[in-house]
Formats: sequence, C-alpha cells, structure tokens
Amino acid sequence: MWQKNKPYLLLLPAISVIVLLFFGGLFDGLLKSFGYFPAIGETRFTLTAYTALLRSSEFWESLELTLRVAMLSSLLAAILGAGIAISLFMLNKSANSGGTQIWHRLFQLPLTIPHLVGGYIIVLLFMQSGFISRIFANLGMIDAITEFPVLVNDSFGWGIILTYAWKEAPFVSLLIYPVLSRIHRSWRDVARVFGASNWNFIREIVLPVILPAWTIATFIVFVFTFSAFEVPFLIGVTYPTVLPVYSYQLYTSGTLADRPEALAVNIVLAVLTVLLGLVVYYFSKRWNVLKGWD
Amino acid sequence: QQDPTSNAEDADNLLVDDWQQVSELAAGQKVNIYMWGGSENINRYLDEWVAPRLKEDHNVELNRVPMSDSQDIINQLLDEKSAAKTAGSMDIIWINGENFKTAKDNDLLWQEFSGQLPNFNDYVDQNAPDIASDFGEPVEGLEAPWGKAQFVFVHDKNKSENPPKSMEELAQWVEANPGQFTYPALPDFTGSAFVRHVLYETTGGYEQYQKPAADIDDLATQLEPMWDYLNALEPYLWREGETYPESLVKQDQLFATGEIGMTMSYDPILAASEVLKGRFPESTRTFVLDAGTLANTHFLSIPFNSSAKAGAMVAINEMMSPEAQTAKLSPENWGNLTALDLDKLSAEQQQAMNDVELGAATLSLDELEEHQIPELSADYIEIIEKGWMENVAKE
Amino acid sequence: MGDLHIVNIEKHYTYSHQKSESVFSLQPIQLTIHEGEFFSLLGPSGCGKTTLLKLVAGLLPADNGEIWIGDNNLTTVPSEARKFAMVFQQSLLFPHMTVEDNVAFGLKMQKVGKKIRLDQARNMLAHVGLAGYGSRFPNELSGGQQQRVALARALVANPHVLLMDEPFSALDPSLREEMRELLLQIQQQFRVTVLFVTHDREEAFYLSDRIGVMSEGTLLQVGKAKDLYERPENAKVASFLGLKNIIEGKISGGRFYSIAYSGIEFSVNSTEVGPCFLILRPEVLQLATKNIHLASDAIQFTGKVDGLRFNHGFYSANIQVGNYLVDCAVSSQQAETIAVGDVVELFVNNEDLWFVKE
Amino acid sequence: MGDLHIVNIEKHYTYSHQKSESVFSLQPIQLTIHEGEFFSLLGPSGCGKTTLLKLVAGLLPADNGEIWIGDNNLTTVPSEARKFAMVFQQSLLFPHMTVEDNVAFGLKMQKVGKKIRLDQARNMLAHVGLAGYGSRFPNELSGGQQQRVALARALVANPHVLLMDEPFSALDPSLREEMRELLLQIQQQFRVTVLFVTHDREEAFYLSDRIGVMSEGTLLQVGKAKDLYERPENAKVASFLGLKNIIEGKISGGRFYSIAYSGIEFSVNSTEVGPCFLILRPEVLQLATKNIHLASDAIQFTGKVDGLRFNHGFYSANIQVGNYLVDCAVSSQQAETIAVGDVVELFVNNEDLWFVKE
Amino acid sequence: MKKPRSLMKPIAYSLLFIFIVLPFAPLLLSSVSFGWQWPAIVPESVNLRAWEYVVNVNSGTWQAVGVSLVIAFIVTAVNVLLAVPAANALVRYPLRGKWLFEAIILAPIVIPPFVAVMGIHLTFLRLGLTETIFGVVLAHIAPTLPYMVRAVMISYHTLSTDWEDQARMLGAGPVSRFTFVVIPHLLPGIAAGASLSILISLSQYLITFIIGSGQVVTLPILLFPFISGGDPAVASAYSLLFAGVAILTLFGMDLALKRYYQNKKNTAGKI
Ligand SMILES: Nc1ncnc2c1ncn2[C@@H]1O[C@H](COP(=O)(O)OP(=O)(O)OP(=O)(O)O)[C@@H](O)[C@H]1O
Ligand SMILES: Nc1ncnc2c1ncn2[C@@H]1O[C@H](COP(=O)(O)OP(=O)(O)OP(=O)(O)O)[C@@H](O)[C@H]1O
Ligand SMILES: [Mg+2]
Ligand SMILES: [Mg+2]
Repeated sequence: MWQKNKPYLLLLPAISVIVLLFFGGLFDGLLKSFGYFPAIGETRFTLTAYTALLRSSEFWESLELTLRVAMLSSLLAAILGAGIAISLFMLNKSANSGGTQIWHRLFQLPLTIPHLVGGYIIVLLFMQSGFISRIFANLGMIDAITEFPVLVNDSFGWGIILTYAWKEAPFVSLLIYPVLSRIHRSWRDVARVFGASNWNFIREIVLPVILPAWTIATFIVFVFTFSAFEVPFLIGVTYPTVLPVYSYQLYTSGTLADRPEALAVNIVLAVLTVLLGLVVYYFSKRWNVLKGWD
Repeated sequence: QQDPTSNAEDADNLLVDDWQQVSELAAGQKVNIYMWGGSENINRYLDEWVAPRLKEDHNVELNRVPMSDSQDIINQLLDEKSAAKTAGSMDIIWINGENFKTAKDNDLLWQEFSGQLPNFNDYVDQNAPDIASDFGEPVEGLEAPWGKAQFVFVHDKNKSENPPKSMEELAQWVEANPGQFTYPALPDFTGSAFVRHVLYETTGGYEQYQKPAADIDDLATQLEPMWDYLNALEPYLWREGETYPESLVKQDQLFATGEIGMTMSYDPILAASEVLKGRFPESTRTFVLDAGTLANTHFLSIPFNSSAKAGAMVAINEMMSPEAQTAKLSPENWGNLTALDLDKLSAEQQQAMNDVELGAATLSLDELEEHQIPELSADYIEIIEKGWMENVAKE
Repeated sequence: MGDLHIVNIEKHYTYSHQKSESVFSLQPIQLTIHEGEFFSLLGPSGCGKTTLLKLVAGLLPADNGEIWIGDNNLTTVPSEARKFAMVFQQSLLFPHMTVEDNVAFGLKMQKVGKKIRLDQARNMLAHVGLAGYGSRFPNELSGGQQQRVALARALVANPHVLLMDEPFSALDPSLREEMRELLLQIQQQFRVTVLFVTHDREEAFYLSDRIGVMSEGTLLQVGKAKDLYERPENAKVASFLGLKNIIEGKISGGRFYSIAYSGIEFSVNSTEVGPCFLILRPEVLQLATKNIHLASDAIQFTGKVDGLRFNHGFYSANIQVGNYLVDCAVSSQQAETIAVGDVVELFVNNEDLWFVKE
Repeated sequence: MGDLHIVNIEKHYTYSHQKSESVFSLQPIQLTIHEGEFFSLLGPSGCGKTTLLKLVAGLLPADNGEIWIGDNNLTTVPSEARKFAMVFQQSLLFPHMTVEDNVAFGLKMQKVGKKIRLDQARNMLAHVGLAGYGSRFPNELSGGQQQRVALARALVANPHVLLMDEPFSALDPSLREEMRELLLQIQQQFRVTVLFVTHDREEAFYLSDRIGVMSEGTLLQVGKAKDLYERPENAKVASFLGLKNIIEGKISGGRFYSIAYSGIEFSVNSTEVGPCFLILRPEVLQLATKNIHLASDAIQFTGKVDGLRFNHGFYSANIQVGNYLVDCAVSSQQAETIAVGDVVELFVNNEDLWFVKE
Repeated sequence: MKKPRSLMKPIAYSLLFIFIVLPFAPLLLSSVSFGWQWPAIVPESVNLRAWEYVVNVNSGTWQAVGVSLVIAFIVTAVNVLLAVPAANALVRYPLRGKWLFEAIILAPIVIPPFVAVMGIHLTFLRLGLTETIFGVVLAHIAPTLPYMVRAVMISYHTLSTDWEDQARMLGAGPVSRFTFVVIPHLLPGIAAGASLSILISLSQYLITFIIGSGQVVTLPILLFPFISGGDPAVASAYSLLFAGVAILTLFGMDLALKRYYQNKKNTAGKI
C-alpha cells in the first residue's frame, strides 16, 4: 500500500501548497470576478464585470499594448540573445576557457538584476535627457534634447520593450547556449570535408540547430512579458497601460465596487497566459528542442 | 503590539480625556505613519527630526512606513474594513483631497480628534476655508492640518527673463518658446491643478466653482474655453503635445536637465531645495500668476482601526508644534509651508519662521499668501480629468 | 585520380604562447598510397595518427611538405575542395537532419539537385544495408547504424580518398566485426582508396592491404600484415603488434645470449654481432611429438608447462624455460597430451628466429 | 558461506499499464555457482543478463524462485543485507567522495571505525595497483583506474559473491586486457565467488572457470570454455560463440546432406536421423599435405581457394567447396604453399565433426 | 584563419561593454551626481548625499536588506523541502496523471502570481497573515517553487538509479542512500533552483506589498517610491544596492557550493 501510494504522498506537500496558495487565490479571484463578493454584500453570480470589461475601450487598448510590448520585447530579446550566444560560442572556440568563464558570468549579469532595477537602468539610459542622449549630443549627432526619440514613458511602450530586451536577452542566450555548445567541434571539420564553406556551415548547421530552442526561448519571454507588472508600472504611461497594470489600477481605485472588474482582468490575463503557455508546451514537446540529440 | 486603547470605549475616552491623560496613554506606544516614501527630504525629516523628538519627549516611537502612492493607503484600509480588521497597524496616514473624500465616504477614518490637540487649538486658524474643508470636503475634525501647498510656476531665469503673469501671457510665452513648456498628464495631481488654473482664468474666476458640480447647468459648455485654450497650446508644447510627462517628477527631471524651461510645483519651496541639491540650475526661480494660484492643505489623519490612537494623537500634535513646523519649513529639511496661522504664534516663534532661509528661488511667505485662491470642490476634479482625456489627450 | 602521395609532411604543435617549445611533432612523413588500396595507420593513442589524417584532409595546415593525388598538387587546395571524404570516430551525423539529408549533405554542397541527391543517398543507404531508414533521425539509430550512415555519407559523393579515423572504436565488439565486413565489401565494390586509422591491430590486420605502424610522430614501418608480423623492423613495432616472447639479448661469437634470463642461449646462423632482441612467435615453437619434422639446425628448449588456456580452437601454453615464461601456441589435440607441471621439449627452426636491433 | 544457488528464478517485465502482456520474460533459471568459482554469463545484448544479475543481487524482486547461499535462503533478504558486491559497467564511483572514501563506503555502512576502514581501503587500493591514489577524486582518474577503484570498493567488504555486469565493456581494448589480467589475479588471491556478465566471448573464455550462454531470457548451455566451443548443444550457442562453418542439413541413411549447398555430403557414424546442423571448426580442417595423419574414416572435400587472410600467426583461408565457402585455419607455412585459385584437398576426422539439433 | 579571430575579440569586448558595463554607468553617475545638466556625460561634481541617505541607519535600508534576505532564504528552504520529494515522485515513478501534477506545480511560472495574490488577499487579511513575514513567505512560495521543482527534476533526471543500486550493494539502507548518494548529486541542482528562488523572491514588489501591506519592508518596497517618482539620486543608489545584494547573494551561494566541494577535497587531502 505504502509502496503504491508513495509517489502521491511525496507529491502531496508541494501540490497542496500550490493548490491552496495559488489555485485557491485564483479561484477566490474567479468568484469575485463573477460578482460573488460577500465583503460588499454581493452574493449573486453575474457577468457584469466581464461585459463591462469587454465593452470598455480601455481594456482593448490595454490588450493591444500588452500584445505589442510582449511581441516586440521578445523579438528584440531573441535577436540580442542569439547574438550574445553566438559570439560567446565563437569566443569559446578561440580563447582559453578560463577567460570565457568570466565572460559567461558577465553576460548573465542582467539576469541577476531585479526587474525593478533593470527598468530604472533603462529609464536613466533612454530618457530624452538620458545617458544615451547625452552621448549622442557629445558625438554631435543631436543638438537638442527633443531630437532624441521618446523611448521612456511613451505610449508605444518602448521603455518596457527595451527593458525586457535587455533583461531577457541573456535568458535567451542561456537557453540557446547549451544547444550551441553541443555543436561538435568536429562538425566544422566534417562539413568542410564534405565541401561546406563557412556560410554553408552557418546556414546548414548552426541556424537549424539553434532554431527550435531559440523559438521556444522567445515564446517564453513573450509569455513572461505579457504578464509582467513592475516594469510597465514604472516606465509605462498611465493610459493606455498593459493589462497587469490596468488590473492593479482598478484594484486600487479606492472603491471595492471596481474589484470584480480588476479580478476579471486578472482572470482574462490568466486564461490568455495559460493558452500561450500551452502553445509553448505544445511546441516544446513536438518540436523537441534537442531533436535528434540525446 | 495590541494596545488596550484599541477597544472602542477607551478610544472614545481619548476624545474626552484631558490631554495629560492622552499623553500618558500614549507613552510607550509605537505609532506607524503611512506616507509616500519617495523623497529623501521628507523621509529624513520624519526619521531624523520628528521621530527622535517624539521618543525623547513623549516616549512615542514613530515608525514611518513608505508607500509609493497614498491611494494604496486608502485601498488597504478599504480591505481592512471589509475584512472587519479591528486592530490595524496604520496609526497615522498622510492624505488630502480625493483620498480624504474616499476615506470619509467609506468611514475609514476614526473620529473628530483634531479638537483634542493642543497645538491645533492654539495655533491653527480653524475657520480658514482651506483648513475647515479639504478640496471642498468638510474636514469635521477627522484630520489635522500638517502643511500647506501652494501652486507655483518654476522657471529658469536665464530662459525667461520676465515670467508670464497670466494664462494669456503664458500662452504667448509658450508660442514664442516652442518645446519649452508642458504640464504633467492628468490625473497627475499637479497637472490637474494647472488645468484648474486654466479653468479659473478662461471661464471667469474661481468663485463659481465653490458649489458642487451638479449645481451648475450645462457644465460641459462652460468648460469649452478651457479645452480650447489647452488645445491651442498643444502644438507648442514639449514634443508638440504628442505626449505629456507621466508625472510631475518626470517633468521636473526634464526641467532639471534643461530640456524644458518651465515647470510647476505645488510646493513653493521645492525649487529652492532642488537648487540646494544641485538638481535645478542656480538660475531657477518661482512665480505666481496675478490672479493667484491654488493653495491647499495636507492633513494627517487616524484610521478607524488604529491600534495606537493615543500615540497617534500625540504624534500629530507634536508634528503641528511651531518648532516642528519651523523645521519643516526649512528647505534643508523639507521645505514645506506651515499649516499654522502665523498670527497665532508668539513673536519669537514668528521670528523663527521668518528666519528660515528659503533660498533665492522661493517667493516670500507674504507674497505667496497674497496670491492664494481656494481649491474647487472635489467632484469637479473627476470631471476635469475625464474631460481632459477626451478633449485634449486623445485628440 | 591516381595514387595519394604524402610528401615529407610535417607538423609541430606548440603551446599557444610559447612559440619555441613544441609539445608534439609529427616528423616528416613520406608515403604513397596506391589507388584503390586499403591502407591502415596503426599506432598507440597520441602517436599522431589523427594529426596525419587531418593534414591529408587539409583540416590542419602543414608546416612543411606536400599532398598530391596523381599529378595534382593539393597542398594549397582547401579541404572543402579536395574531394576527400572522412569518417570520424563518432559518427558526427548532424542531428537535426534526417539520415537521408545527412547522406546527401556532400552532394548538396556540390549543388546537386534535390531529387538526384536524395536518390543517390537512398541508393548508398541501401548499399550499407539501411534501405528504408532514410527518413529517420540519427538518434533513432543504433551506434552501428549511425556509423553505417556516416560511411554512406562519405562514399556518396565519390571521393578520391576516403579517410577514416578509428571509425569503429566506439562500437561494441560484435558490431565492430560486422562493420569491418561491410567496409571491406564496400571498399572492394567501390574500389575507393582508403586511409584508415586505428589502434586496434586485429582491425588493421583484418582490413588492410598494407599497414603503416606509427609511434610518437614517426612512421616506423610500412608493409603487409604478414611481413610486419613475421619481420618487424624493431622491438617497438613488434611489441605494438602484440608479439609475444620478445627477449632482449646479444649475439656474440655466433651465439645468442639472453641478458635477463638464464637458459635461453643457443648458436645462430646470423652473422651480426651485438645487442639485439629475439622474437619467438608462439606459432613457430613446436612441441616435441613423435612425428615432427625439424630442420637440421633446429633449436631445442626444455621447459615446464606453467599454464594452459583455451583460446578459440587452440591453446596458449605458458612454458617455463629457464626463468623465462615462453608463450607457445598448442593445438587442441596436442594440448590434451600435456598438463600443467609436465616437462616438455620445444623446438624452433633456426629460420623462424627473428632478430631485431633496438 | 557456500555455493550460490539460483533456484528457478523467473521474471516478467510488463508494460506499465497493460498487466497482461509481458514484454520480456526471464524463463525459470536453475544454476549453481560453486564457492570460489569464476562463472560468466555470456549472451547478446538484451538477453536478460543484467536482469538475472539484479535478481541475484536483490535489486529487482523476482516473480518466482529463490536465491540461496549455502544453507541460507536469501530470497527475502534486502540487497543491502545480502553481503554481495557488484561492479557495474560504468564505475559509478561517488563523484563527491575521494577514492579512499569510495572504497571505504561499504565498510562505513557496516559501521566500521574510520581508521580501520580507511586502512583497509588503502590496502585494497594497493592490491588493485592504485596505492597512493586514495585522496584523489574519481574524476581525476582514467577510465581504467576508475574501474579498478570500483573493483576495490566491491572487494573491500569481503562479499560472499561478487557480481560484475560488463565491467570492462566501456574500456578500450588494451585497457580491457590489462583489467582482465588484474581481475583474474585478484580473484585467485581472494578466492571470491564471481558471477560475471559479458557479451564478449574472448573475455568470458579468458576469465571463466565455467560459462553460461544465455539467449532471449533462457540459459542455453553451461560448461567449460572448451566444452562449449567444441561441443555446443545447439546452433544458437555455436553461432553466438562465433563458430564458423555452421551448415544446415539433415542426416539420413548414414549420410549427411547439406540443404542449401551442393557438394557437402558424406557418410557419418552418427546414428541419429533427421534435420540437424553440422559444425566444422576451422582448426579441424586439414590441408592435404604429404605427411598428414588421417583417421581411416576421415572425410575429404575438394575446394578452390577463394581468399587467404593473415590473422596473427596463422591464416584464415576461405575455400569454396561446392557452393559453400568453408572457413579454414591454415598455418603460415602451409599458407605459403597455396594461392588464391588453387584447388586443394581438405580432410576432417570423423570424430571432429559435430552435429547439433536446431 | 588568423584575421577573423583577432577581429572577434574586440567586437565581443565592445559588445560586452555596451551591453553590460554601459547600462550601469548612468546608475552610478546619477547616484553621486550634483548638478548634472544635459548634455554633460559626467556630473559637474560628485556628491555622496544619496549614498549617505541610503546607508544611514535611520533610512531602514539595512533592516530592509535583512528582511529581504530572511524572506528569500526561508522561502528557499521551504521550497527545497517541498521540491525534493515532489521532483522525486515526478521523475522516478510512473504516475497516473503525471502531466496534471506537473501542470499544477508549474502553473505559477505562466500565470503571474499577483493574480492569485489579489484573489487571496482578503482571505489572508482575515486570517491575520497580512503584515507578517510569514504571510509574505507564503505569498512568495507560489512564484518560486516551480523553478525549484524544475531544477531538482533536472538533477533527478541525471541521477540514474544505478547509483542507488550501487550504494545498496555496498550495504547502504534507504537513509544512507539518500544522504550519501542522492543529496550530494542533487546539490548543484538545488543550488541552481535556490539561486532562482532567491532572486525571484528578492525581486517581488507587488505581492510583497499587497500581503506585507507596508509592514514588511523589503528592499523593493523601499526602492519603489523612489523609482516611481522620487529622488533619482536616491533611486539610483538604492538600485545599485539592490542589484549588489542580489548579485552578492547569488555569488555567495555559488562560492559556498564551490567551497563545499573544495573543503571535501582539502580535508580529504590532509588525512
Ligand atoms: N591542437 C593541438 N595542440 C597541441 N597539441 C596537440 C593538438 N592536437 C593534438 N595534439 C597532441 O598531438 C599528439 C598527437 O595527437 P593525435 O590526435 O594525432 O593522436 P592520435 O594518434 O590520433 O591519438 P588517438 O588514438 O588517441 O586518437 C597528442 O600528444 C596530442 O596531445
Ligand atoms: N524495467 C524494465 N521494464 C521492461 N522491460 C525491461 C526493463 N528492464 C529491462 N527490460 C527489457 O528486458 C530485456 C533484458 O534486459 P537486460 O538489461 O537484462 O539485458 P542485458 O542482457 O543485460 O543486455 P545488455 O547486454 O544490453 O546490458 C531487454 O529487452 C530490455 O528491454
Ligand atoms: Mg585520434
Ligand atoms: Mg546489461
């Protein structure tokens, strides 16, 4: 009996903690989003919060912004991340390994920095009067502050996008690098013997090899940025704002009557991220990152 | 941390007991003050000036809790109320205006306590409209005044020799200096105040707005000139009005780095203290409009479920003392106008206030006082903010 | 095409930052491999086999020397243009390509059309016994199958020379045998010139037309398997070929004396004089049975049987001669007549003795 | 202690969720391994060797059957209490412990004091030729050294039985030979009962007192190396042992007829009748030379030499008899007298023929 | 062959510089700036006001650092206790509905944790869990536990049962097997998971704020008002401090792990 139930018992603590703390919270939120909110005397289930949400243009604009920000930041992070990974990989080949270890560490630095700080770094760098603008001015590329594009606290979301691109690029390279480093040293030799030039090698071997991991890393960044709060809260604009911040604004609006709508936003957000998560999962299963390796 | 005074009966006694008894009850209590925590000056003033003195003189421990937005304070109280939490940890909160109204409407505040405070009784002009009501909302003793704010414009003397004296002159200046002016996007507090000044000047003075918004027929038409003015301004604003700074702080940053030539503040002394910090240029000056600028009061209040009400009362009383207020006035500490009535102070106390070096950037206390006009009723604010979104921002 | 000439190829590895000191040197090597020949390089690990192979392939720049195919000097031709093919120890198949695409890779690089190259690839896969496996991925194949694919990949583009670097050493023994069989058959079928590297003597013996024995960067001896085995040029080659009974000694006055062992001493025909090694192959030692034919100058030892071990059809006997343990191959029938502890007579024909210097 | 008795041990693997269908079955196995004996289980990959070993070790629960040591029934004793030791294919040294601590681990589990167990560990390390390596970490050792440590670790606690699961198959050939030597020497020294699993016949032949040949979950034959080689009980055993010239045919009327090949037909002494396999070991085939001694009933074939391949001291000749290619061992001397294409006479003594059913 | 290599390095170095070093420059400069007009690249003069404030005892910085670390470490310790058995079950046993269990445990990676926290906030409030470190620890478990489970699962995947079988054959019972074989093998995985868990816990603002309600002051709580519209110099100084704490903690863990193995080696060497 014990033998048979052992794995379930081993799982029990972790599962119950998550179910209680996390799914309990989700469920609680779900009830309230349906208007079941005894604290303000509401015990009926209604769809008011959802219909109000779907009718409000703020919600739709917020959704649009969220998608845009997530899309662009994941794309940028993907490009940057691949760049880092590939240059590290090349370095590893030429340099002695001790040095590259340190490089490796350094490139991961943005990973270890809290998002809040990352966001603030971007603010200082990319404000119109920020560091980059100063550098441009000193290089004579711009003459007035206004010539520098607005990249922080802009309604397009560039600040958020830049922050995530910077923060998540090392993450992307962290996922790509192991795949890349599995490119056997001798493959270059093999390819050459069979007549492949450098460009052939990159096109036929390197790119196809990293593509699945790369895509999945990008997807993960997408899902993450889609539901992140702190950075958009810090360096976004008040209107329109990304969904998590929109939810927070409703949550703290000063009246409990707005709560169901805030929680409805949350539920919509959760459902969307789960759907996105399923897409990632589906691809990572089907399109095994390390297809053909083992 | 649970305190005997938290039970209702004792708490009610606090309002009738004499001050001596309140002080005794307060001794040994720990008082949490929840307030915005984003300013080094203010934090320092609380932590290094107020708290040690409270401890020393009254054996009350003041613990500052940093919040990033006063809205969060109200929200938290709302939650505690709905969860029927009776022994809360907020003892003093720093609020005013809309937040006060929300708190009052939702019964989040304790009772009329300010009348119990000796310093309130001795030094405050209780009948002044900006003390008796907070953005049009009668205070009813639920909060005690802590300091005052008056709207001033901040400019760089080198960029605008003769600052505008009216909205009309301002418009001319803006047109002549494209990209040098902007105001924070509403609902920013200061940005909203700027728009209210426009309202007063373009629609014929503040008097009409002292009654509730609902009492005005066809408010929308009445507001039109204001939107026209703002929209006319837009092409000459910073970034051609495509976007507005997210908050006053962001705007101040633009000013600090010289990107714009003018900013504004609800704190007449802020410019001076920023110069002192080296953030604003030495040539920074402030000015007010001839028609006056908005002034309001910020308050300290005690939440309904405070666990240390006696301590809170003592702390608030102490923070209203002439010494604390004088220290607060100094840009070295904070640079915030006093909530006390200068006339009620003793000669030395007055002298001490006047001796505070406000810096070249600050107007004299007298000049400021001469140009104060009252806030309008809080319900306009929402209308203006919504209207701004639709009529100005989205265009 | 023509023969592959390796002309005084030379290579020195140095530490990255100390140009002067060389950590490993491949001494100038001169070697001709005939067209269609199966040539093996045999040598212990680290002797420079892979280095030589890579020099031939052009994957390493040589410090000196030239590579020719027939009349074409390939020395400055980059590897991708040499039309050589190579099979490595690991199959090194590209894991993200199907087996077919792997095999067709070389043709693709030569811009052969898709249909044609896939046809050829399938064809070649059939040759290595993997018809129908084309659309699998390499990780869905066993180690042996992967090596077959690697072989197919190497052969499909019709290389001038097939270079193989210990292609079977990662496989397990029975697979290895199978693969040898296959390779031999394929090589005979395609008549491709093969330069094969291994440290496994069985393998080299089984596969090669000729063998080159290497040690520490030099090519010690080149020859047919039997010549190497029966006539090694020095003790190093002999011991690397696994020859037993290599006895250090000296010849003087027409007699051979072992230095370390008593009891091994006899007169020889050899006219040479001085220190040398005697090599007594286990097969040339014959037990004294009734009907044995000995040359008149046969040499006789007396010894005691110390061990007897069955070894696939024959026995290995350890026979103590003096204080030396002679290894001796004994047939099953003979083995039944002796037992551990017996004293036996051993004979060797003088012509079967082999002496080498150093 | 006493002998190890494996009594009708049986195991069926099933798919996790379909209880009914069994994917692999180890048929009931009955086997006694004597105290101090070196017994090898030889069989192809997947035949159930590891399964049997794990059943003996108690790492897998048996479906049926019992394990005894002398008079002790160990069937229900958990593995950690059986006092067996095991060496796996990978050395499985604990990477976070020093070599010494690894070796002493078993003693530590038996609560032997620190000083004593480290002493014993060092002692045992010296036995396997690794004195002085004690304070290294496993990753600082070569593969062969690691396997030595694993051996030391297994032996240090004086196990009743030493189980070894292809312990050398991950090593390269020359190391493997060295390790065999060492193992043999150690086993003779400690007189421990060894149950050794391998798929390498050389290894089994070289090491074992007795060998059990397994296939597809059944134990086909148990015996000494020579018996298995010369008298395999069936064709499966023969082919797994690498015997050449296994010819399917039938006996009827005192004559053997090959089914698939012409030209192989002769009269036999055997009284059996019916389909069978003839096994002609390469060594029993003799070339007709002048002085050959034949039994009167010797059988003669005529064939054409098709291939001749040097193979460590002797030659393998492929001789085409009818349309069958007979593999035949030829001595060097004889090989010099024949060439590919020659027609030769082959003889076999009737007593050297071996027939098996199936 | 020579040319591209010699080019590679400078390119990579400048990439590193632009990507890693440059972003920190304005943070550092702004934290010590006094009068920093555009377009000056460096401030006119250096002023340590912000740093003085940040390291000042009264500003509560050190207490916040302490609280942050205490929470992070407790959360991590709890995670280890929950994750090791769970990962064991998920990797080693054929479970019915394994995908469901995995999905449940990994869900907080995808669904942002504040969604659940906003939902459960009132319940926490009623249970008196708000404003307590304990409550905050509970709130931090959901977003961190999945990472720990992942990391330990990966370790378990690489631990073949042969190792435990080997230990069994050497006479090790279940407890010995766990302490001598399983734990040492899992340690690097646990360390990796712990790094993530600590980092994520340290970075939480929203859920700490909602559950801690201002009474649990962690670094982000202190930092947030400054970043979201307060004094930039102080915000910069805090940001640097925050980043420093995060990096040092992770670095320290890494070092401790190395030490652990190093120590084993050294003591072994001495005997
Ligand atoms: N790039 C290099 N730099 C310096 N030394 C090298 C380099 N490559 C190989 N060597 C050294 O050259 C020697 C010969 O190496 P090589 O790979 O040719 O040996 P090998 O005969 O193929 O051995 P194995 O059988 O182990 O593959 C070795 O001692 C090796 O350490
Ligand atoms: N846990 C298991 N469940 C189901 N089938 C198994 C299990 N373990 C092994 N088998 C199957 O049992 C058969 C015998 O396995 P075993 O490991 O005993 O073979 P082996 O003789 O040791 O092979 P090898 O030489 O490759 O190690 C194989 O077909 C294998 O697939
Ligand atoms: Mg090599
Ligand atoms: Mg096995």
